[in-house]
Amino acid sequence: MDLSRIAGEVTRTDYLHLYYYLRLTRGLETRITALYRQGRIVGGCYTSHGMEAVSVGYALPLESRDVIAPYHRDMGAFLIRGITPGEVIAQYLGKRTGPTKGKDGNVHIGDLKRGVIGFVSHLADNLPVATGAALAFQIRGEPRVVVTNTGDGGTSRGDFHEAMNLAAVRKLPVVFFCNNNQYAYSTPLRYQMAVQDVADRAKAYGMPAEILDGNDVAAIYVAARRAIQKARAGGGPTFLECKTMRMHGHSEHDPAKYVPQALLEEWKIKDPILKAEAMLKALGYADEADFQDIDARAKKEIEAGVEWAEQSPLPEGPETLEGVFATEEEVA
Amino acid sequence: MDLSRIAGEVTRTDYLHLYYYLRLTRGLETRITALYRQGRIVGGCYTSHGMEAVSVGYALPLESRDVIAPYHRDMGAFLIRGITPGEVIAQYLGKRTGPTKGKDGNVHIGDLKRGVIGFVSHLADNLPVATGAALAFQIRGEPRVVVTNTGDGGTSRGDFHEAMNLAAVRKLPVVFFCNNNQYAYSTPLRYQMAVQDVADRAKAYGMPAEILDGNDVAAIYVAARRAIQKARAGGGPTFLECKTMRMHGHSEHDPAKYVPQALLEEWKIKDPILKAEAMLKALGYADEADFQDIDARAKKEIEAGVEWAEQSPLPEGPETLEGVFATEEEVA
Amino acid sequence: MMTAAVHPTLSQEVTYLEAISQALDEEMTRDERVFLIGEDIGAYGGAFKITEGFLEKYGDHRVIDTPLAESGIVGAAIGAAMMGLRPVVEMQFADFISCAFDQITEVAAKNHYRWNAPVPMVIRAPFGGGVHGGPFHSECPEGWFFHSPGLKLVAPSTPYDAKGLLKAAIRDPNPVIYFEHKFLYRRIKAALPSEDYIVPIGKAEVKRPGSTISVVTYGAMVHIALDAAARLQQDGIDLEVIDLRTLIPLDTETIYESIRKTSKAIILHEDTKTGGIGAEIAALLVEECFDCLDGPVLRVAAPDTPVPFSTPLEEFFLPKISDVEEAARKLAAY
Amino acid sequence: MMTAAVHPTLSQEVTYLEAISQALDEEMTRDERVFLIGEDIGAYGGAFKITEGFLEKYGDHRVIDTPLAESGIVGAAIGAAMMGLRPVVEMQFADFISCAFDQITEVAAKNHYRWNAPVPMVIRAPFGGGVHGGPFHSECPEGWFFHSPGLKLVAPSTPYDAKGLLKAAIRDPNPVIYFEHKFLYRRIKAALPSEDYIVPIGKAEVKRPGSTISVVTYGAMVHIALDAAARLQQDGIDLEVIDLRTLIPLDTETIYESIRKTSKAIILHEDTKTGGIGAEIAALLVEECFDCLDGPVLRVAAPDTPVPFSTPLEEFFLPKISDVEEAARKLAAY
Ligand SMILES: Cc1ncc(C[n+]2csc(CCOP(=O)(O)OP(=O)(O)O)c2C)c(N)n1
Ligand SMILES: Cc1ncc(C[n+]2csc(CCOP(=O)(O)OP(=O)(O)O)c2C)c(N)n1
Ligand SMILES: [Mg+2]
Ligand SMILES: [Mg+2]
Repeated sequence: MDLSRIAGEVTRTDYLHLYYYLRLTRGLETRITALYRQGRIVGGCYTSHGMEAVSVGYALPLESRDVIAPYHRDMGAFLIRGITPGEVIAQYLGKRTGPTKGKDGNVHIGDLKRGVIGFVSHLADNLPVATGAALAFQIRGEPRVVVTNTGDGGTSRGDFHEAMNLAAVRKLPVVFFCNNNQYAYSTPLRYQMAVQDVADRAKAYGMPAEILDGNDVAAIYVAARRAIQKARAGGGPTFLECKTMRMHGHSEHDPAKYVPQALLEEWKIKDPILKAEAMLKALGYADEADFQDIDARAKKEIEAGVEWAEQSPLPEGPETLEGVFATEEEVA
Repeated sequence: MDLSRIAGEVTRTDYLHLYYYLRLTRGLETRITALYRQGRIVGGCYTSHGMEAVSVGYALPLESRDVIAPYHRDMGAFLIRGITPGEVIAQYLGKRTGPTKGKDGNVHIGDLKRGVIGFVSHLADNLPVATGAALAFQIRGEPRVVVTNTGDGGTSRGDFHEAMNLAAVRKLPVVFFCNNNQYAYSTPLRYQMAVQDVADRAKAYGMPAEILDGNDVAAIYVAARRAIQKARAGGGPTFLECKTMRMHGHSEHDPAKYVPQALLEEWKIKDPILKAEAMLKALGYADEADFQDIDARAKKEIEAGVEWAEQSPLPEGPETLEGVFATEEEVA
Repeated sequence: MMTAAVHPTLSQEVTYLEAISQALDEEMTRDERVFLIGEDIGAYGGAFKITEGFLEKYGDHRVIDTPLAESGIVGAAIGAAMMGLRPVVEMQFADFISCAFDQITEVAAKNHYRWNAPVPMVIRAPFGGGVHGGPFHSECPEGWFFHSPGLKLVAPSTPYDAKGLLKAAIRDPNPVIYFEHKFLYRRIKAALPSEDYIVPIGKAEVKRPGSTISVVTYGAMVHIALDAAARLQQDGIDLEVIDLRTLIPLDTETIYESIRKTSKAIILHEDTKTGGIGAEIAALLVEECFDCLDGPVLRVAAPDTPVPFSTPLEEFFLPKISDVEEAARKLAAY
Repeated sequence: MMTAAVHPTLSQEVTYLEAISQALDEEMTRDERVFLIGEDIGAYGGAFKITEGFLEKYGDHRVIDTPLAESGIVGAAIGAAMMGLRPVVEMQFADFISCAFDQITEVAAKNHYRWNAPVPMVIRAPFGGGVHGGPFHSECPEGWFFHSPGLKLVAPSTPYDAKGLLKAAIRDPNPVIYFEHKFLYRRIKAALPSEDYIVPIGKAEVKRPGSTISVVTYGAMVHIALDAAARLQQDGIDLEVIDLRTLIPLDTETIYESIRKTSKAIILHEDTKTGGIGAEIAALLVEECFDCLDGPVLRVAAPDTPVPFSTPLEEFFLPKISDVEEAARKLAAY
């Protein structure tokens, strides 16, 4: 997006918010990766390195009663919805203070109170669920919106199709994001689909689609805001493809040798944080000192979180047996 | 398709073949419906009344080693593949002489020797299976093709999506037909999808698509032949939407009151048999007397089949236990 | 063959199918969070006409005709349930539930355990054979879900239970699969209470007290067991017939109590034998009531095959009165 | 904890994981109908690197990297199998098999019964816990398929069986789900015969003869049982450990023979308890061997919950040596 359009569309406050969450996300995931390398993380480790703009961009325009159904590279969205860095680390460490109390791990964070639908590993499974949340809003006539996200790979699953179709047929208030980071684990896009743009998939549903620079947080923010507003106003769903690049392995154990080095180099300079900084400077919204301040603030929050999480208790064995069923009180 | 194009593309012999199978299909299904009304059929009864051109048109261009994965309104294709009217009736009556020996019924006809993949009720389930058969041909470098068919409703299922995508990505030798008869059971197309043409769905896969007059058997035949040739030559899959109308209920027990009478009237005059007759006459390929001859021949075959099927034995109870597993010999 | 148990009542007789419609209707009136979603349930009223007239009465925001996509439908119901609604999904036939298996077992069943999100929804699954449906319109899929922690399963055998259990299921804070037996739809009738009632989830019922052998069963087979009991009575074999009604959570107390009395058990189900619910009940009995067992626990169930189509095959496949009789005589003589 | 049974051999030691690779490699060389299909199995060699180097060796017509779509993959394998090929599907994790459930149970399992079409295919399903995988990377889905007539199920516990059973599965004319336990991949080693061999489907193995109690188990739990046996020996409790190896068709003869000898049985599995395979075995024992049972049949299995993520929870969840010991002591004292 060019400078003048951004200036008109994104206020300084909003852009600084976006920037803050980019840094917080980057910082937190870097910290998690470090913990992982130290062997202190339980299980695997999935990050959004280089793709932070996508979920930061889509989550910020949401209102508090809106809902997200994120996928596994949406750390920014968690943070914006109010999941704290400490909770995220606690989740990664299997602590009882994590949002899932140790029952589930890493990015499988869900919390209805904060409007976060918990991620299911089975990719695309949460897309029909997202349409269902939107259906509830439509049935009750509430001006609430759901935003969901999927990887490029996830769009190959049948549940993607069934969700997109239902959303389009019933004009549901849901916005479908796609983080097209060009790979699904080791599988490059050309083995995943025979179209150039994932956005082409929306044509099968008569759903409007847009292709965005997935590393331009302001562009994503603006497009998300527009699509959310449209959905809120009863205008139906939108599909937004964010073209970006997965800069780390599929998970942190994966050296991703199958990704050409040149591709990584090419995308390294398109880094969303660098891009945001250049923009912020060009707009006169902020300078280096601000960036350092913000980063310091983010780091402090992260370190406090790490400390809190590490001191948090683990669950105890018998808690395994709790919570298979919900109680009357919970749904009263 | 206009007259001069047809004359160039469809020989008299071929057209008479097509016509013969239209009549045979119509005659057979009319007979089955009559048996159903007499309470002599076991279970439900699904017909292709008014849509016979689709499966007759797609099946005739196939070679003997090609394979079809039909759906539940493809009686014409069964007949062209060599399933006899007697076998079809036997299948409907649950006789041991039916292709499934009474294990399954009505249109769940399958026979690997005649290149017919048995229909599975779960709609669209056989689309991935069709791509797999095509994959086998591709792997072995055999010049064989698979043709499969689905209803408009079936295209909403995830398996449709997964099959279309795999076929397109690997350029498999498979042709996807869609019998768009405007309804899925009681559900009109507009509740099924937010696009006007089912063919739009192919865009999600980068798959070429065509829209055909589903009641013009010659047009279907020509388009099928072309798509099959293309697939055989390694040119990949095609999606062919046939616009037609379901002239009976979903199954014979369904009065289909949800279909506007005017729509039925409109399509009644587009009947594929009437259309073929008009064309055959206009082309100078045949006259009324020929039609009557052909119909008489079809009727005779059908009556012989009914007789044979009725005299055929039912399976015996303990046969229930046979055939859960295949033996070594069967796959040697 | 079928005679429904008589319950104290004021209303006129309704079929099992009408009882289901009534439950839906009353719950939709009682609680505006309840809505219906499925294929052909609107203008058409559903393949079995259970929701006939509902679209007119409740409008297309509460009676939602969907595209043909079971996974998408169940997923949508899950999402709506988490947002506070009470979806009731109709599978056109229980057989097609396999298309939604992933959503049911991985999402609906595990959401509360994993992240405390209640999923109060009901999936109505018209199941069972005896209707010439063949392999794909006769299945008993309950065995799969019986082995999926997080789900509740119910399977009524009478109009009374059909209504009361469906209401209980709709009011339950968890995902419940409601197995309604197609064979019973129009074959049994009963007069029902005119006031609101539920049949609590988790409670079996002794349908017929007896002293010789306990027959533990559910669904259409309850009637087979009762018929077998009637036949055996003259020979002094006095069957106690337990209708489970709820499959998960299982009312083990009622089962154990019966076996403590009779010391002998037959488990009867229409579902295939290996790995069926009967296996679990037999295992529980030998685990928990070993000392009071006075003979093997016998299972009468369908053989391990798909449901065949042709009449003689389907008759052979389905458990019959004579199968129960035979097992009972064998066990009585033990 | 893990020591593999030693088999007569000439080759150097290989892990369970390498044994699987070897089986695939040898079968692909032996029979050109065999091909591999799945996600990330080509250039990447699969999530667990089992097919590393296969793409280079066999080419992209026999090592097929697919889009992310389990139902489509299994469906394609079914189609290819019916056309005479021998597909081996890799599920990236067994957990994702739920996405292909419909294709497996409705199409693959029923095709031969319904219309005589053999579906000779293998689905490799890396299953089981103990790897900090949480609810969606630790599942034991075998219970569902155990109740789906038309499928064969195998679950090797050693490198020897891993190789031999995979070869047998590939050569079998039916759909076979091959449950390979992720926890064992790199934790156990054994030297294998250098010549071609198979482990026949349908044959259990007595892994340790004993006289006090029979422990019937499979997969990673075989090692737990053996370790428990070692511990109990000093107390005079002599466990006989039976490794089922094949779950369907079940080798009931070997099980019954053992119980006829010991009169007491424990069934041990990592899968959740209710409706698990242990239920069927217990039911069979009480049905077929009632007279030789000298105590209840006990089941040691995971509780009826999803697999929890956090270490203390997962440890609590998984059946342990001490659980087997406890059950054995209880039963021995019976
Ligand atoms: C149904 C399913 N199949 C397989 C997997 C294993 N898996 C986890 S992530 C992944 C790749 C995802 O690619 P994409 O959707 O593009 O998301 P990305 O990780 O690239 O952001 C795979 C195959 C899964 N989680 N779910
Ligand atoms: C997965 C699945 N869900 C539901 C059904 C029940 N059903 C049978 S046919 C049908 C409508 C099919 O419509 P369409 O695909 O358009 O085919 P048509 O019958 O119109 O030719 C439905 C819903 C089914 N067979 N399979
Ligand atoms: Mg990706
Ligand atoms: Mg249709």
